[in-house]
Amino acid sequence: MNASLRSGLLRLAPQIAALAVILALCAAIAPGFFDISFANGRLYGSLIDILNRGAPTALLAIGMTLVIATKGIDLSVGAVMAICGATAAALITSGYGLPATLALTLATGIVCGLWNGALVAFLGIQPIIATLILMVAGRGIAQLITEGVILTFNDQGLIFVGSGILFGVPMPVVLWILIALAVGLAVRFSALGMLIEAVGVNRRAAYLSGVGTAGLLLAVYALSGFCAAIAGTIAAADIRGADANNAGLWLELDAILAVVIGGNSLLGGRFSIVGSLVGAMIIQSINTGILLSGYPPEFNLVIKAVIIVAILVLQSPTSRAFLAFAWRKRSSASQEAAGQQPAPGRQAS
Amino acid sequence: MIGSRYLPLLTTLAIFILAYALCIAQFPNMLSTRVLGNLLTDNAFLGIAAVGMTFVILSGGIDLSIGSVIAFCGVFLAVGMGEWGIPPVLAIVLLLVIVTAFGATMGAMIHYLAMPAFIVTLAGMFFARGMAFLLSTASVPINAPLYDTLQSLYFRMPGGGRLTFIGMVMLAVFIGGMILAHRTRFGRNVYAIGGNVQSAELMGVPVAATTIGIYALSSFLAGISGIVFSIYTSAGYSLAAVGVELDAIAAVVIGGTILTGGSGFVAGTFLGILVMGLIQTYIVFDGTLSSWWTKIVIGLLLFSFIVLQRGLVWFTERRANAAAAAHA
Amino acid sequence: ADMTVGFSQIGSESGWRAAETTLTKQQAEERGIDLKFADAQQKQENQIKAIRSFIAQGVDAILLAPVVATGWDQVLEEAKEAEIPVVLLDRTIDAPDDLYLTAVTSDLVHEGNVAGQWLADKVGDEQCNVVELQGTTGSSPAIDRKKGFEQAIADHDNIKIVRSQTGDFTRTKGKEVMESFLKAENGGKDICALYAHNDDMAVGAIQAIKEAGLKPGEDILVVSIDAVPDIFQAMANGEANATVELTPNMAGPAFDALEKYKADGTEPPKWIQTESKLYTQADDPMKVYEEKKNLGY
Amino acid sequence: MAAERALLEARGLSKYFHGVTALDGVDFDLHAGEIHGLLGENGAGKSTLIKVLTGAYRRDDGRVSLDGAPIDPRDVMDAQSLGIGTVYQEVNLLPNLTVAENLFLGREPKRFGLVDSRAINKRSREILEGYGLSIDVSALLSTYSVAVRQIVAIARAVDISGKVLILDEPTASLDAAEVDRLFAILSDLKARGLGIIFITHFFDQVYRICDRVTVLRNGRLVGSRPLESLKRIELVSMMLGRELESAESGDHGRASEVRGEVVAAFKKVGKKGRIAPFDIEVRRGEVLGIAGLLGSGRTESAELMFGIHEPDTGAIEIDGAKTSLGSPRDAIRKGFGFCPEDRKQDGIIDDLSVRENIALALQARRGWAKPLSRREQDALADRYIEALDIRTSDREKPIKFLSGGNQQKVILARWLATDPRFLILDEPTRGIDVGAHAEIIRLIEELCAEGMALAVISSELEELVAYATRVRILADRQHVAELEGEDVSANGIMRAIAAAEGDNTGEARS
Ligand SMILES: Nc1ncnc2c1ncn2[C@@H]1O[C@H](COP(=O)(O)OP(=O)(O)OP(=O)(O)O)[C@@H](O)[C@H]1O
Ligand SMILES: Nc1ncnc2c1ncn2[C@@H]1O[C@H](COP(=O)(O)OP(=O)(O)OP(=O)(O)O)[C@@H](O)[C@H]1O
Ligand SMILES: [Mg+2]
Ligand SMILES: [Mg+2]
Repeated sequence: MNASLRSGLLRLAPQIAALAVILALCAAIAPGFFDISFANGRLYGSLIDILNRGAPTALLAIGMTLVIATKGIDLSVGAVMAICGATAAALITSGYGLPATLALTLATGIVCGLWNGALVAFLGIQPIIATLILMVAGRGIAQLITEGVILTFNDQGLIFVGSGILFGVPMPVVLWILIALAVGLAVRFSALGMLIEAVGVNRRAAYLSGVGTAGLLLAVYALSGFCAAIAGTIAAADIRGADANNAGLWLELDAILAVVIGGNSLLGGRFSIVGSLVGAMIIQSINTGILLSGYPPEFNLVIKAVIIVAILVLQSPTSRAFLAFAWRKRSSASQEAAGQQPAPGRQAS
Repeated sequence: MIGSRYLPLLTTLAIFILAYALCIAQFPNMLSTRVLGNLLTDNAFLGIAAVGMTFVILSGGIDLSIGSVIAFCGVFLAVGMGEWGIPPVLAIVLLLVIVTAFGATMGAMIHYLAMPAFIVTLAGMFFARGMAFLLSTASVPINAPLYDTLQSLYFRMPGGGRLTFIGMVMLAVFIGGMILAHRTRFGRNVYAIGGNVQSAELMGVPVAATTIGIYALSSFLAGISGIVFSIYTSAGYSLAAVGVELDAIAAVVIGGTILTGGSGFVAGTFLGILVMGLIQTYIVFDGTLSSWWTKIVIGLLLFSFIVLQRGLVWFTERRANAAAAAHA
Repeated sequence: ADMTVGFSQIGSESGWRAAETTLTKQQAEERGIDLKFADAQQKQENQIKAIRSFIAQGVDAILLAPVVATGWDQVLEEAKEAEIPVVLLDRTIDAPDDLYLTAVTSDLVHEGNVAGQWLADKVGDEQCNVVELQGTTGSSPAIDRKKGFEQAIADHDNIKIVRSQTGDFTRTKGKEVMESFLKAENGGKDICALYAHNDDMAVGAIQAIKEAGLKPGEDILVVSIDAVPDIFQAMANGEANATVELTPNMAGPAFDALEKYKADGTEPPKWIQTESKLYTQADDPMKVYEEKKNLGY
Repeated sequence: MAAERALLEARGLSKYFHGVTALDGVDFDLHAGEIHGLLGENGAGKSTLIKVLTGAYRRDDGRVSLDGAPIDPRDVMDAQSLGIGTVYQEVNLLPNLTVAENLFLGREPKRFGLVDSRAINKRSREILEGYGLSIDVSALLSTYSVAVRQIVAIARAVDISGKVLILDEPTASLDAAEVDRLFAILSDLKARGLGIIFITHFFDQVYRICDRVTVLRNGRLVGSRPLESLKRIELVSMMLGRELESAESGDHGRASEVRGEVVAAFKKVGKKGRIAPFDIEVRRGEVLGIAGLLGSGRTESAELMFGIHEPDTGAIEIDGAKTSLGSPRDAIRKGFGFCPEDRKQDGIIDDLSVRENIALALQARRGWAKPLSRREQDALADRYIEALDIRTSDREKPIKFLSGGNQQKVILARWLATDPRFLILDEPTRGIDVGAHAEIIRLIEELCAEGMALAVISSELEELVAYATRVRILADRQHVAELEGEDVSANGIMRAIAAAEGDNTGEARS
């Protein structure tokens, strides 16, 4: 366990290093960036803001990681956020209680996910197109629910679930960490992780080995919908209203980016949820850093693009191999200098 | 046997004709050269960009940057010809060099750094639009005589429809694209890479050069598309053409090209463009849909279209199989 | 009059625009006009397509709420050739004015100006650091409302914009960006006023200010534009100070002009300017809220 | 011969993959006008050697020269332009292109600067006719069987090679007639002065066609010897580094054994367009051999028996009770196993480790909620790595880094781990070396003795004869005969196939 933890951390070293560098840059721009204080029963500080504001991306990234592990992609999550936010607002304002509202909202997210999953698993539609359909139509459905207006609500319960404070920590942070833990543990302590990876690498071979591929695909897309539902609820509670047009707009791209920055391959297979979460935090740190920097908004996109490219170049397989090669050269040079030992592999047999 | 290769293409054609017939039954006005002319003119920039996207998707990749590149082109031309005073032709040439180099850079990153195209071109999408913002945030009109000339170039068809210059550019790009895809070594290599990169490499396909070429081509065509778009609107605007990449992908896929690469036709993309244009025209002719129903209906039509296409392909293949069995 | 009118709307990106759509449909219905509605999903190309389709369909007139100022010459010429009058709604365009019948709009620069003027009057000679929440980068309201506001405070050396970021016209971004403003400006203690390019961002920002432990409307003055119902509620609670109205009823005057023109060829003036009325806490915000509540915002 | 300068000469070639030494200072000479066999166990480094020679991998050490001039092909294109044509081990053509496009990819004839499709099709037809293949060359390659694809790959390599032709297990999917035709062509090329490298696990073929052999073991050169003076038994021990213990024993009184109870019975099971209705009964402790020509419907039958396709006629009985098989999952739950023929597409999960690949089917059967603990998985993997002698540096190595034959063993292990009652093996020994071949045959006999029911599809008749209790004969997608007892012999099977094919002369076979 310890060894696998260590190897996991080693694998995520580039991501963690990138996050550290970006945070350091932020601190250089904004003095007091690392300060965390406790007042009015909650924690304050830019780091807390990053954790809090990054919640929707992080949540989406959890579901997206598993979808991508199956060699899929889910473009609809932003729209599903809007649908679920609208559902929650509509239900709570028309007098349903909090438990019913939450249950129905989550169910809505899951249904959206199942729809995507069914298109992929049963109709064999390519994931990008299957989910594009809901991406286009979903925002319309959300607007249908809100009738085009920002549906505001004042239910303290719903607001608390989405943006309250629990033990000094903002609810969104609590939620994404809890869900990440739950999903991460569920996937690693059951066989789901391995089966999902098998489906992602070679769906046909997995099917022939008796893996319930259709069920797994459904489950994975449903989870993605579920995560989007929570993210949508958070987004709505944050502004005490459901904004069908803008909730989660283009957030699917951020989520995919988070997954990839987290070191996961878009071709499916091996995945790391922790990696994706680090990726989500990297993206949010960039966003927050840009806001704190005070540059005019015209620069936002260019800065973001340049930083992302830099991170991706550094962690691309090629530059990794190059770095490893350079490192090995150095260490083997020092080894040879030390004792002139032949490399172990050559001597065997 | 030969039929099965063209099956998705034929299916799309059949569905388009059927759908058009249904539209005409409901709105007789839709059978006019005006509507046909509009279909070409209004979708010219999308069609040109979609040709580039076809090559990218045939090779198993994806290019999310084209919408931003189109916006960048408009702003560059407007600012270049206006503020900086570059002569129009020079500005256009310069622009095409810049965007082609931009595409080639993305291709090189995809190949040499083994990074997924989705992410490289996503960063490219941010970058190109960001550069457009840096040039100008406001929309800038273009007042070049060249533009007036190009805009006034059109054939008038009987019935008042116009076959415009940009419509013709699109048709030319499609023809060029078909030749490039099916009659050149580059085209073959694109299909080969889309089929299986490892195999292609073992068969001696120059994977690096081809990959770079594909993304350079896509950006180049996005550049042409940007020029066409600037002719279409006589302006450059950094917020223009948001999400065009998704429309282009949808058109390519509707046209029967498989997203995993290696199979499809440029001509199919043309049909895809017509289908998407038809959907939009229909919605406008109907004119009763609210904003949200518009989105839902576009989604539903996309869905039924894809399902219909899959169903037809599946059904025909099954029949072909059964026929073969009966024959044996 | 039995008239078919095509209406090319930008989209439904904000509550204000939804209200405009609703009011346009209501107005058309009241007058027995057959309205063909086309939503462009924020894309100019879709608007151009829609106009071409309207022409092909042979409508009697076209209403256009242009997403951007440039790029309309060609398609409007086609409309003119087909003898279909075009009326612009809520934004003007860069095109020769013989291409359209009239434009029913407010003056975006003027709106910013009114907001700036209000702030200048309010703070008098006191030093005042303003933070600005811009609209979507590159959109004409963002550019013009910024310009108008800056013009109004240009002569007041005591008023200074210290931070300006885009909040994309949305509540979420308004809140998030305001949070960062507060962080960057000494927990908000150095901020005297917030100017938001629309009410939605202001509403989001108000929450951020409250969550940071400050009182919006007192510790930080809040002025914004649009006059959507929710901002009146905030004003009633003392959390917002002023808003400049942008009326969603652009279609009323437009249809009036069209009907007259169709009846006897009366050319309306080229610009029918709507009022940019300033509302403050003194204007009985709750009453206005009740009035506006059901207009489809 | 020794005085003659070598056409292709390699000295001290080495190649390492993250800590694995795949080639270790290998010397290799190929002369003009010779067919040179390259032999070795699975994972010995044969494929790696030719990939290094042809620039598909960069070598880590060593020199190569062609015609005395040093060469360093950077990629396959380079090698092709030097006149080296290669068929790599896994059929590596592009199924999404037409046959003709595959043949001429990268060297299309042009007319007016454009690719001349007409010329390509015409030339392709001519080339393939030389191989006795008259097929529609403008149809996609994916519409043809593995055998046809392999011939196309060979034809392409031959057409490219001006000096050197390299074939890595080209005959794995070919039947006897096709092998004969290939050999005729090779002899022809040899006479024209080409140097040919030929990799195979079939000793008969080595002795039939090769002039000289080079043997690799564990990435090192064991030796290079002319074949005339080399006895089979010597060759085997060169490869294995030891004597082959038990040759394939011929005695297993199949008729005398008591017949076990019926595990599964397929009654009039068939599917339109795929396979005519057939009856099969499989019994405990019995191996049912399935023989037929390529494309005769063997795989299709297996797919029906494993629930991959649902039959549209007939009934299935398991332990006497009527059931249906809706999916492989269903079949596995009922104790079936199926080791597919196309290991690359249907078998390996290439990014996953050897351990996970072995545990997969068992895990899938237990369901996701009952995971095998890491310890159990490790034990399982170690057991089969040991039992099947899978050559891998450790059980965590991704399976894609294993040699072809070793991948095959891992897939076999996956199914053995589920301890099935009825196991279907489709070409289980394809691409497997002599040593492992003998082991797999022994394994099949053992499983059978333990009471498992097996159905084995194989194109190697001797092998079928060695373990099959009964042999089912297929032709033209029909089950035409069954041999039992005395009749089970290579000759008997061949006669039965010939008779059946004679009956069905109507269909031209590609
Ligand atoms: N890309 C790779 N990465 C890591 N190890 C590899 C790679 N390719 C081959 N190997 C290792 O190199 C060794 C030699 O493999 P190779 O494929 O050359 O064997 P082979 O002799 O062709 O075997 P077979 O008869 O099974 O095809 C094997 O141990 C294999 O695991
Ligand atoms: N004439 C043909 N045209 C197209 N495909 C064919 C033809 N003949 C055979 N095939 C292919 O071969 C298969 C026929 O049967 P099957 O695969 O069961 O044969 P098999 O006896 O197992 O031979 P193999 O050893 O090649 O697998 C079909 O799936 C089909 O793809
Ligand atoms: Mg090999
Ligand atoms: Mg077979």
